[in-house]
Amino acid sequence: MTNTNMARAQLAQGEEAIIEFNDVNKWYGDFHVLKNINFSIKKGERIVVCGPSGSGKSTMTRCINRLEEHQKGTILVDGVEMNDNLKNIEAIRKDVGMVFQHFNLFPHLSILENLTLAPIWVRKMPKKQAEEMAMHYLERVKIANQALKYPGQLSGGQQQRVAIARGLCMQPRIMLFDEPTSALDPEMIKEVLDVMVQLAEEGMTMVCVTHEMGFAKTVADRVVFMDAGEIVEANKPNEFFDNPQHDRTQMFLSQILNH
Amino acid sequence: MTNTNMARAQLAQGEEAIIEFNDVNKWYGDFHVLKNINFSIKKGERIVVCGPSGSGKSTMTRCINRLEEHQKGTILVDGVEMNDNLKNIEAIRKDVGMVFQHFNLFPHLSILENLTLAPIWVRKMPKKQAEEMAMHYLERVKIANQALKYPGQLSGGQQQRVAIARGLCMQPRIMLFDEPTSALDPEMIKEVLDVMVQLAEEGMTMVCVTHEMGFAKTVADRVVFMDAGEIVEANKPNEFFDNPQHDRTQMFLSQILNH
Amino acid sequence: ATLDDVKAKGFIQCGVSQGVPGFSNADVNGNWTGIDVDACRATAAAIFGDAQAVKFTPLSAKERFTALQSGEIDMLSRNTTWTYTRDTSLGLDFTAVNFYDGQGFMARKDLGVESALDLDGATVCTEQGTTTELNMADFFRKHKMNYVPVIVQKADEALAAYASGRCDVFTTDKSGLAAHRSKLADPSAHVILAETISKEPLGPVVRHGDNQWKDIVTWAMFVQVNAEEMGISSKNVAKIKSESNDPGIRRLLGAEGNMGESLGLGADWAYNIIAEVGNYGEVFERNVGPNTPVGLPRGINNLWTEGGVMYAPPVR
Amino acid sequence: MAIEFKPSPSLPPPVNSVGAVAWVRHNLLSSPLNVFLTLFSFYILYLLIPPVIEWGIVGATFSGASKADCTGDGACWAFVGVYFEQFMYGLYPSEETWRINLTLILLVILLGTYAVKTVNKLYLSLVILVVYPVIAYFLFSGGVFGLEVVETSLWGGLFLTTLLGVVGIVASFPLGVLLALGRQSKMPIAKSVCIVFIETIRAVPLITILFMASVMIPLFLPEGMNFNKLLRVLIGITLFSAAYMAEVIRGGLQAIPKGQYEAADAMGLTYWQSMILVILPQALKLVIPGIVNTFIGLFKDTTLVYIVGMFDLLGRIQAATHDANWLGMTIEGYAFAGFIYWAACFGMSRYSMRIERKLETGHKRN
Amino acid sequence: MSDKNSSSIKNFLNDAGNRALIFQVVLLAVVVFVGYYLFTNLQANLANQGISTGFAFLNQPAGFPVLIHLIEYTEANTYGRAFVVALINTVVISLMGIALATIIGVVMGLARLSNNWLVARLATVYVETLRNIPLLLQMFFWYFAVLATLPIPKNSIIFGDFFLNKRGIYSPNPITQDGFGIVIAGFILSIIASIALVVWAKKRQTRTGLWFPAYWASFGTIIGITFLALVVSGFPIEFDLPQKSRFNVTGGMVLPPEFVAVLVALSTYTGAFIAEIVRAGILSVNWGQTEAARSLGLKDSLTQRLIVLPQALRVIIPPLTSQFLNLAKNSSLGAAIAYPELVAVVMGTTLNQTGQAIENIGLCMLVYGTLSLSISMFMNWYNKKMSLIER
Ligand SMILES: Nc1ncnc2c1ncn2[C@@H]1O[C@H](COP(=O)(O)OP(=O)(O)OP(=O)(O)O)[C@@H](O)[C@H]1O
Ligand SMILES: Nc1ncnc2c1ncn2[C@@H]1O[C@H](COP(=O)(O)OP(=O)(O)OP(=O)(O)O)[C@@H](O)[C@H]1O
Ligand SMILES: [Mg+2]
Ligand SMILES: [Mg+2]
Repeated sequence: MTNTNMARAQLAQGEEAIIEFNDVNKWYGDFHVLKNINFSIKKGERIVVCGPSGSGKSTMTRCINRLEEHQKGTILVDGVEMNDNLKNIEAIRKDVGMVFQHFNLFPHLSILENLTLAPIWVRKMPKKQAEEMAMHYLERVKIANQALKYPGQLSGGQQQRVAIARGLCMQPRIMLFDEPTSALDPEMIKEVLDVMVQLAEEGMTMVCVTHEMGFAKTVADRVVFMDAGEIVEANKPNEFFDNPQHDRTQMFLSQILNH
Repeated sequence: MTNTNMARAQLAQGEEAIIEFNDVNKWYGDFHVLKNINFSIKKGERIVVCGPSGSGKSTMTRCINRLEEHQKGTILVDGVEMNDNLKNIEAIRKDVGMVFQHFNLFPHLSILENLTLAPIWVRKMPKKQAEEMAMHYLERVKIANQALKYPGQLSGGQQQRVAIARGLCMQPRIMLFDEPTSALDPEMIKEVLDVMVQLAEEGMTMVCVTHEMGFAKTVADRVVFMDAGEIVEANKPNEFFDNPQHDRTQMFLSQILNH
Repeated sequence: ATLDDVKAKGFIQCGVSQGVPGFSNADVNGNWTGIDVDACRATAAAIFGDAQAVKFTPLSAKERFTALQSGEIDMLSRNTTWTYTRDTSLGLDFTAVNFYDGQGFMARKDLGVESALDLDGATVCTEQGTTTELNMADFFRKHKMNYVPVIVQKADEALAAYASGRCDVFTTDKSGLAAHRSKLADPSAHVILAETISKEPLGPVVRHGDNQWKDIVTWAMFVQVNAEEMGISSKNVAKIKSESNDPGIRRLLGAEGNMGESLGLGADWAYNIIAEVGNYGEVFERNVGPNTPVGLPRGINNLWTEGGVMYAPPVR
Repeated sequence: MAIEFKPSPSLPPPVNSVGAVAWVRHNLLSSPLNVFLTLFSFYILYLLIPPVIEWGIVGATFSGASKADCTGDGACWAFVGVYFEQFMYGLYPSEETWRINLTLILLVILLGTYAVKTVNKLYLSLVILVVYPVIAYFLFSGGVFGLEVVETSLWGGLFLTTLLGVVGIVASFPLGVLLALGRQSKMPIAKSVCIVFIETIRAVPLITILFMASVMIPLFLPEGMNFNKLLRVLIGITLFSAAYMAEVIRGGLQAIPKGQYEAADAMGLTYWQSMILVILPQALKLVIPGIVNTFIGLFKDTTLVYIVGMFDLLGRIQAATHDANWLGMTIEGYAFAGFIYWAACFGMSRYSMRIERKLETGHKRN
Repeated sequence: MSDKNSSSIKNFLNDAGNRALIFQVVLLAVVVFVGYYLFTNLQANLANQGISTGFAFLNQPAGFPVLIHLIEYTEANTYGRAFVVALINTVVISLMGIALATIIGVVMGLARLSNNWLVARLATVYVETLRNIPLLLQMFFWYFAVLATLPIPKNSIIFGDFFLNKRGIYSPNPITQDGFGIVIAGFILSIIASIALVVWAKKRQTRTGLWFPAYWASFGTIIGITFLALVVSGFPIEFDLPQKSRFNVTGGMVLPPEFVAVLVALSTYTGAFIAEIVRAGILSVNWGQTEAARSLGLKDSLTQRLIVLPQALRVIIPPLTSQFLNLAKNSSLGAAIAYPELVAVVMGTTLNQTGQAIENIGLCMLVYGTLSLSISMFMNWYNKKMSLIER
């Protein structure tokens, strides 16, 4: 079974797919970065994406809320096709939260302002209500007491949690995480993963690029392994770790687990 | 026995001292940073200097090739007194190699040029010969294939190895290392320490500020512990680690070994 | 048309120099005086019966023509020499002459120069962008003399350069020379050489193509000269208007008929000019005459009847 | 059995390494070259300072009503005293100058209220940027509330200099932002228009632009259509500094990490929302020193309006030196002008350094 | 990818690409329209008033003198030639100003970093004073201060055949005679020899490691051989010596005070800005680089030359370019003190005589535009070269 066929098989299983990649191809200039991606994600599913550096994990994730454009194939998010249509993009971005590796908090705004910015300006929520909601999520990530500080005054783990809270404040139906823990030290990694595990338990659709295999084992519904712009393998975590189909996957796993 | 006396005792033992500190005192403005340093290093000796942050380790090391001036006492390097005499300083600097924590490679020069700069301009070595020698040392640190790249194109560990090779290219009789591994990740630390161990085995006089206790145990002839600008204790590694004399040393060791 | 614009605005925008005593100069309170200023005031008096209905735009020699061409100002009255090229190719029309001038030289006394023909090899300072620059060049070429030109953007800096010894001589229109000399630290140490090396008829300028406006400016000037010739001045004009029997005078002052109509003005246009600004003699005496700091003799600017060249066509 | 460690007491440094002696030795005489440089510097100071003090202070006359009051041993500051009002306000009628002063006081008060915590900064900024200029305009030019009309041709002196500088900078700011955004944009035509505009303006001297503005613009307009000369010069200056401002701001925009743009996009903010709420506040903060530098440059450059016949501070001073009663006061006049410009620009550059330092900590904190 | 519902206008408007397109088309239309509107008005206005247009005036005799001309020029020459004269004057003062300002800036920038307190302070005073006073005032200062301190021609300061007075610096003017070809040949020869010398020195270093002061030596070679050629050919140069005449010193070559004042004003003013740029550039190089160089035994002068300056240049070049451009543009202020540069000759005298504002100002803008463009192209090339070496 080739990778493409296998991924398509996954698609066939999916009912109620909320994200669908159909034959998606993307180039950076001449460089073919995503090759025939076929993949679908069901509502409420939690996907962990892993793979070597430069394999296209970030690119694929960023295509979902069209931070990157793809050149061939279609991506459907919540039934809406991602194309040049601005209205569609704006609508989808409201529904998709994203947490970046480097947090990308707005340094000139306080934590609270970081959280309420999108609800107020995009969702047109009354300020008061937005702030209440923001405080709610800050409590969820256990840093409500930091609400009035500025990002620069928080530790890395705290910043990352603010970034997650900011994503949640849009009350998105899908959350994308791009290596949310790789900039953190071990202690902070734990803080952040705890929050994510909680979220996962609440049934939100999640796509998470990470190499924290512990996390993958605990919460993922499926683990996707990419290399050289292709999806090499996608499988249930226990299958994936205990019985990898591809030798490429095996090699990768051996490296990562020995570390 | 006060610390000073003890250090002096060491001095008395030394024959063929290549570096001698006699009652060295140094102030930064009003701040008394080195207090009555009495210490001597024999030819071929390998000294590891450790101690809490701000205790004056770097300062002491940098006094040896007069990157810093001291105000009282004398420092003899290879029998030459370090004072305002520019000729002396230049002569000594030719004999003393230094490797900095942050590498301080010259970014506008290729690796090879970084290495040949001093031999050509200071030692007046023919360019060809300088390059041959540089390649020799690059092979020693196992990055001969990177010779034509620029520092910005190398990884941290590679850069640090270039820095060591650069120091060696002056064919110095003494090498000073100021925390040569603290900016590196664990994998790279290993690379660099390996090279240093090799050097040490060749019998070069080495002064190394580091907290890599494994390294100290393996290669050091003596370990010097500093605090608050003084040499608190200086001893053979096994004595030093197993049987520290001072409570200050004990405290420090307990911290560092638990880490 | 300009007249309509001006009437609509309620004032004339008049371009003048940035400060030449006797010609156009603003005092500490911002009141403008001078012969050139009075040319504008006379026009205003003719149109509005109010000599104050003028606004002044101080212009450097460089910008003056462009300012007029572009419509920035309605008339230019800025000791501007009437020359062939200027009249024909700049898109401008000269109107009348309100001052006959000629270019001269000023030199340091201790240089011992007596005639402009002694100036071979001299260094000459002057202002940029004026006919002076060209006349100077012609003069030296004609007499096959060498010279070094130092041409400074503004008259004041040119004078300062002369004063500091950069130049042996300073050249500009003779009327200006006297004024400039008075600015020097020791005026008596400088002489104005006798020669006049050029003809410099100075007068107001208007844009080409608006003949009605040109006529108004021209005749405002002629009225002043005619008035002097007829012995009418600002002091006696009211009396003469009511008492005179001379039909020529009565026509001029609007006591009979309406001479102003063909200019698009009221019958008392000339009366207003004389009453508010005065006749040409008065204007001259008031601004540059022997009793003013500028202290120029009437000389060539006297009426033709008195041996000068001021000769205006008759109003009839 | 362990020995207790007591750090030895810190001793004061040896005398020859601190204090005046050490300072002189280290800072003035540390090497033969330095000894030479020190002596040379003293010589230069000796050449410069005594004559200046002699002329400007010791021998100077500070008060008097006419040139005759000046002794001639040094500067005649009485000249500046007599003409002071003109230098400050130009020909603005002296019974009306209170209007300028009032406007200034109003500005100081408004800016002062920034310090008050309870005031809404946004509204205050709006008042300063929108309401205040309108008030200032009517106060300056009159014609309402029974205020006498004062022609713009009478405006002058330091007042005009400041007006040109302030209006130039405030008006060029939004334009500069737009140009900078345009130059950064992905749309080829918009981008080229911005680039052509910026580069053209930056390539020509201010004089040519002022000349165009002051005398040539009417040539480009239909006959009879024209507007105030001051306004035209202001437009010229604004366009000029907008081009420079745009480049400064572009620098700030480039310094903002890509992640900030992406985070804003990912949240669903529109282009203008993300610019106004996220990117510009950060970018502008970064380039405040550059903006202040542009302002200083502009403030000095306004002297060029004298070439197109407007009487700013320098123009008024020059005009005053034509006064038959005060001939020969050029040096005093220029020295005074130089001092005013120097004080203003130096003040601004120090202020910008302070902001810079303040932002540096702010940057670390954020 | 086409949208399935693209028939509806709303969708069309929501498409990001289309929106951008529409905006740009509108923008272009506005720009074109405004340009066209202004142009037609201009034409109408010029025609209405009978103002001459076109560049025919460039072939007419100018009739005015120009103080400083590096090519032959008399009043009888055309406006076109006057324009070229002024153009050369502008270019010359700009390039010399740039060279001088760079030297002053580098020296002052280093002085600000000097460890001699007094020198550093004086340099600071220099920078803060000159940066903050309008250039026009400084030009007046230099012009009139220079003039005030110099003697009148009668009392010229004389060094041999050199004269110094209010009218300028006079020096002998060399006039070549027959046989000068030998000297030229000697000069060319000497250049070839010195190149060979440099190549040899480099080779020798590679072989033996010894440095040879090749640049000084080639300097000496050039002087020496050229001088030898002069002797051999029997000095085929005659000098037109300056001589005192009734008013002035005549003959010889003269450097007028206008030129000196403009040059000094431009270069000291811009030098103050460059000093700050240089200082910032040097400070931007990590102190660790200096320490590393020192610990390799490099002398401080070598450390500066081989390590610090090459790295500082990266930071220095872009703002330096802006300063060069400013200097070129600021040379237009020379008009105020009688330096006959472009603005003085073209926008001053020529414009006043021909009244053709559009053409003359257009010419000026064209020249400044070209000059600016050339400077920035050169600097960009240099910058690229520097950064290529680095990476
Ligand atoms: N803007 C770009 N232009 C050209 N190539 C790019 C660009 N962005 C990324 N790439 C290339 O695309 C490939 C995939 O990049 P991507 O960031 O998706 O990798 P990744 O799987 O997320 O890797 P990592 O684990 O290192 O983050 C890489 O080879 C990268 O070099
Ligand atoms: N230039 C300086 N001026 C003033 N104080 C200084 C200066 N450099 C270092 N110090 C102070 O001198 C003390 C000793 O510094 P040093 O760098 O030698 O410490 P260290 O033992 O190397 O510490 P670390 O392990 O953190 O590198 C510190 O307290 C430091 O703050
Ligand atoms: Mg990635
Ligand atoms: Mg240290």
